[in-house]
Amino acid sequence: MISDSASIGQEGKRVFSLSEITASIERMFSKYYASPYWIRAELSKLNHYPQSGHCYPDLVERQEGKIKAQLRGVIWRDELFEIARKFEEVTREPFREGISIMFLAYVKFTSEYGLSLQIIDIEPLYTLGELAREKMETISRLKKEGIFNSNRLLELPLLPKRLAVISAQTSKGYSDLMITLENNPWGYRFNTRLFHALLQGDGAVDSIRKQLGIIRDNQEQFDAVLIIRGGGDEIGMACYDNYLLARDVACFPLPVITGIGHSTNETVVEMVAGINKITPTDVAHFLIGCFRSFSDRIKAAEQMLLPGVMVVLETNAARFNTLSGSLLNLVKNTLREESDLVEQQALVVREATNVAVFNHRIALSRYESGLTMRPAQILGSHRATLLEQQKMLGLTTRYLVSNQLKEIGTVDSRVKLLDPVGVLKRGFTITRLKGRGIAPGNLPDPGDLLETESASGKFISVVSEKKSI
Amino acid sequence: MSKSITYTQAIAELETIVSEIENASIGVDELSEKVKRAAELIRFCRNKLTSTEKEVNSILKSIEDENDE
Amino acid sequence: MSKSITYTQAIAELETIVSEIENASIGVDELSEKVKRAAELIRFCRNKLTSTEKEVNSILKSIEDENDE
Amino acid sequence: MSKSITYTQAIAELETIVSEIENASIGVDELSEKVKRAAELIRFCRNKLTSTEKEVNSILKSIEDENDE
Amino acid sequence: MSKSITYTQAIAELETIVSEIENASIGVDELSEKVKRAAELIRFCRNKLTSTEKEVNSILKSIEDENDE
Amino acid sequence: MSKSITYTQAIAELETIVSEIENASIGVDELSEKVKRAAELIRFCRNKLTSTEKEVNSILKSIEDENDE
Amino acid sequence: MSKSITYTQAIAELETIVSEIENASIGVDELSEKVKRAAELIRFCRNKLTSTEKEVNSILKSIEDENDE
Repeated sequence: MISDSASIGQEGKRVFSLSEITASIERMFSKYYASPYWIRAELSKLNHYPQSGHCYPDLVERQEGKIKAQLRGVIWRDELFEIARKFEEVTREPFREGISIMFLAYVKFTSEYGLSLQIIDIEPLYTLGELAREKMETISRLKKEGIFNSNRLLELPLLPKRLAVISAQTSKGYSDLMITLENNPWGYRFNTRLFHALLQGDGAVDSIRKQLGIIRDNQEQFDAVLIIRGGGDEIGMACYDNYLLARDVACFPLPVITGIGHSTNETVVEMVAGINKITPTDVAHFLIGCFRSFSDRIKAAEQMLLPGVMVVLETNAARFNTLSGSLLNLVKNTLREESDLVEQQALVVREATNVAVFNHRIALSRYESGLTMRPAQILGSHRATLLEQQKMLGLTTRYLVSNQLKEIGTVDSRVKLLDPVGVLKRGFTITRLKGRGIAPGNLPDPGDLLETESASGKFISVVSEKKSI
Repeated sequence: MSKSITYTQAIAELETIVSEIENASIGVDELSEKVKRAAELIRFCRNKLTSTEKEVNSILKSIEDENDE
Repeated sequence: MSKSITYTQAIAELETIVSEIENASIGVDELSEKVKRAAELIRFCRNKLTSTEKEVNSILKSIEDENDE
Repeated sequence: MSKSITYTQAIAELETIVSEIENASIGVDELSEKVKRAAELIRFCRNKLTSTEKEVNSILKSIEDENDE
Repeated sequence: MSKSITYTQAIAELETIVSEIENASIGVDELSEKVKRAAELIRFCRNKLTSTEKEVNSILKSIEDENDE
Repeated sequence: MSKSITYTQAIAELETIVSEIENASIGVDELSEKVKRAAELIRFCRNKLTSTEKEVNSILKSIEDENDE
Repeated sequence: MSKSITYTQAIAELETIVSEIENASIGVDELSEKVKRAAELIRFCRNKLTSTEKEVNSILKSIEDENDE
C-alpha cells in the first residue's frame, strides 16, 4: 500500500514521509470504508467550536466504567444544526455531552486530522430509548436501595417559611416564585435564600448537587428546599433523571419541593421529591396554601372557640337553672307534702277524738242500760219472794189452826169415849157404895146399900150375898 | 176456868187428863170429874182456836187485800 | 215496828216466822201475834220494794231524761 | 261526790256497781243507794264527756279556723 | 311549748298522740290534755311550715330577682 | 361561702342538696338552711358564669380586634 | 407562654383546647384560663405567619459567603 516514491533512509532502511503514510492510510480508508455506518456510542465530549460552528465530539464506549473504545468524531456545522434540531425535537434534550447516541458516520482518515468519524445523521429514538432506560435504571436502583420514598415521607413543617431555593437568579421561574410569595395578600412572610445552580443540561447535576450539599450542612436553618426552574424551554431535563441527583434529593434531610416546569414526563427527581409542583408559581401557591391552611386552622379554632365557650356557658347555665328551678319545685312540694301530713294528722286527731268520745259514750250507755234493767228485775224477784212468804204464811197458819182443831176433835172424841155417860147409854151401869165406886178398899158387904146409876135413872139396891172370884 | 190459862196449858192439862182416863187407874167418880174438866178444856181450846182463826184470817185477808191493791 | 229494821232483816224475820209456823214450833197462843208481826213485815217489805222501785225509777228516769236532753 | 274523782275512777266504780247489780249481790236496802250512786257517776261521766267533747271540739275548731285563715 | 322542739320531734310527738288516741289508749281524763297538746303541735308545725315557706320563698325570690337583673 | 370553692364543687353540692330534698332526706327543720345554702351556691355559680362570660368575651374580643388590625 | 414552644405545638395545643371546649370536657372553673391560653396561642400562631426570622437571615449570610467562595 505504501507508495513507491518513498525515499530510502540511512543504513538502507526505507523511510516514508508522514504524508506518504497518511496518504496511504487515507487511500485505504476511502477504499474500505466508502459507505457510512450506523454506530452507537457515548457522546463523551461535544467540543463545539462556536466560531467555526463545527463540532469535534469525543465518542467512547465503556464497559464497567472503563473505556473500551474511543474515537474522535466530527460534525460539520451544517450537519450539526440539522442533527441538533432533529435530536432535540425527538428527545427534548439538547444535543449535549454525556448521552448515548446512534449516528450515521463515515469512518474518515485525513492526513491533517487523522482518524475520525464524520457524523452525518443521527437516530434520536435510540437516545430516547437510552434516556428512558437510564431513567428506569435510576428508579429501580433507588427503589432497590429503599430510598425512593424517603423524601416523600418527610413531614413538611406546617409553615414552610425558611426556604432554600435552588434556582437561577435570572430565571423566570425564580422570579415567578418570588413575586408570588412576596405579593401574597395576607402578608405572609417567607425567608428565602437563593442557591444559584445550573438547572438544565450539562453541569446541572453537579451544580445542583453541590448546592444541596451546602444546604444539607445548614439544614437546621431551613424548613424545605425548593428546586425551581422555569421560563425557558423544556429541553435538557434528562439531568433530573440522573441517579446521583435523584439519590441526593431522595435522601435529603429536608423536604424537597420541585417546580421545574414542564408538561411532559415526570422526572425521577420530581418523583422522589417530597412535593412536586409543575411550575414555580404552583410551588409559591402551594407554600402560601400551607400558610393559608395554618391560618385557616387558627381561624377555625378561633371561630369554634366562641361558640364552644358559649355552649359550655349555656350548658352550665341551663344545668344550674334547671337545678334552681327544680329546687324551687322540690321545696314547694316538700312543704306541701308536709302541710298535707300535718293537716291529715289534724283530721285524724279530730276523727280519732270523736271516735274516742263516741266509744266512751257507748261504754257509758252500756253501763247505763245495765243499770236500768236490773233493779226492776231484782225488785221483781224480791216481790215474788215476798209474795211466796206471804202465801206460805197463810197456808201454814191456816194449817196450824186447822190441825189444832183436828187434834182437839180427836181428844174430844177420846174423852167422849171414856165418858161414863156414854157407857151408860150402851146399857152399862155404875154401882156406887156409899157414894163411891166399888173398888178394893170399898167393897160392899152384904147388906150394904148400893146405888146403881143407869142411863135411864138411878136405882137403889141391897147387897145380898158376897161371892169370891 | 181461870182466864189466865193458856191454850198450851189447856192442851197440856187435857192431854194429862186423857192419859189418866185411858190408864183406867181412875175411878168412876174421878172419871166423871175428869171428863167434865176435859170437856171444859176442849171447849176452851176450841174457842181459842176459833178466835185465833178469825183473827189470823182477818190479818191475812187484810194483807192479801193490800196485795191486790 | 222499829224504823231501824232493814229489808233484809225483815225478810229474814218473816222467813223465820213462816218457818216456825211451818214447823209448828209456834203455839196457838203466839200465832196470832206472830202472824200479825209477819203481816207487818210483809207490809214493810212491800212498801220498801215499792218505794225503792219508785226511787230507782225516778233516778233512772232522771238520767234518761238528762240523756235525751 | 268529790271533785277529785277521775273519769276512769268513775267508770271503774260504775262498773263495779253495775256488776254487783247484775250479779244480784246487792240487797234491796242498798239498791236505791247504789243506783243513786251509779246515776251520779253516769251523770258525772256524761258531763265529763260532754265537757271534754266541747273542749276538744273548741280546740279542734280553733285549729281548723286558723287553717282556713 | 318549749321552743327547743324541732319540727321533726313535733311531728313524731303528734303521730304518737294520734296513734294513742286512735288505739283508745288514752282515757277521757287525758284526752282533752292530749288534744290540746296535739293542737299545739299542729299549730307549731303549721307555723313552722309557713315561716319556712316564707323564708324559702324570700330566698328563692331574691335569687330570681338577681337572675332578672 | 369560702372563696376556695370551685364552680364544679358548687354545682356538685347544689346537686346533692337538690337530690337530698328530692329524696326527702332533709327535714323541714333543715330545709330553710339548706335552701339558703343552695341559694348561695346558685348565686356563686351565676356570678361565676357571668364573670367567666365577661372575661371570656373580653379575651375573644381582643383576639378579634387584633385580627382586624 | 414558654418561649420554647413551637408553633406546631401551639396549634396542636390550641386545637386540643378548642376540642376540649367543644366536647364540654372543660369546666367553668378552667374555662377562662383555657380561653386565655387559647388567645395566647392564637396570637402566637398568627404572629408566626407574618413574622420574619431575623436570626435565620444572619446565619444565611455566612452561608452566602461560603457559597461565593
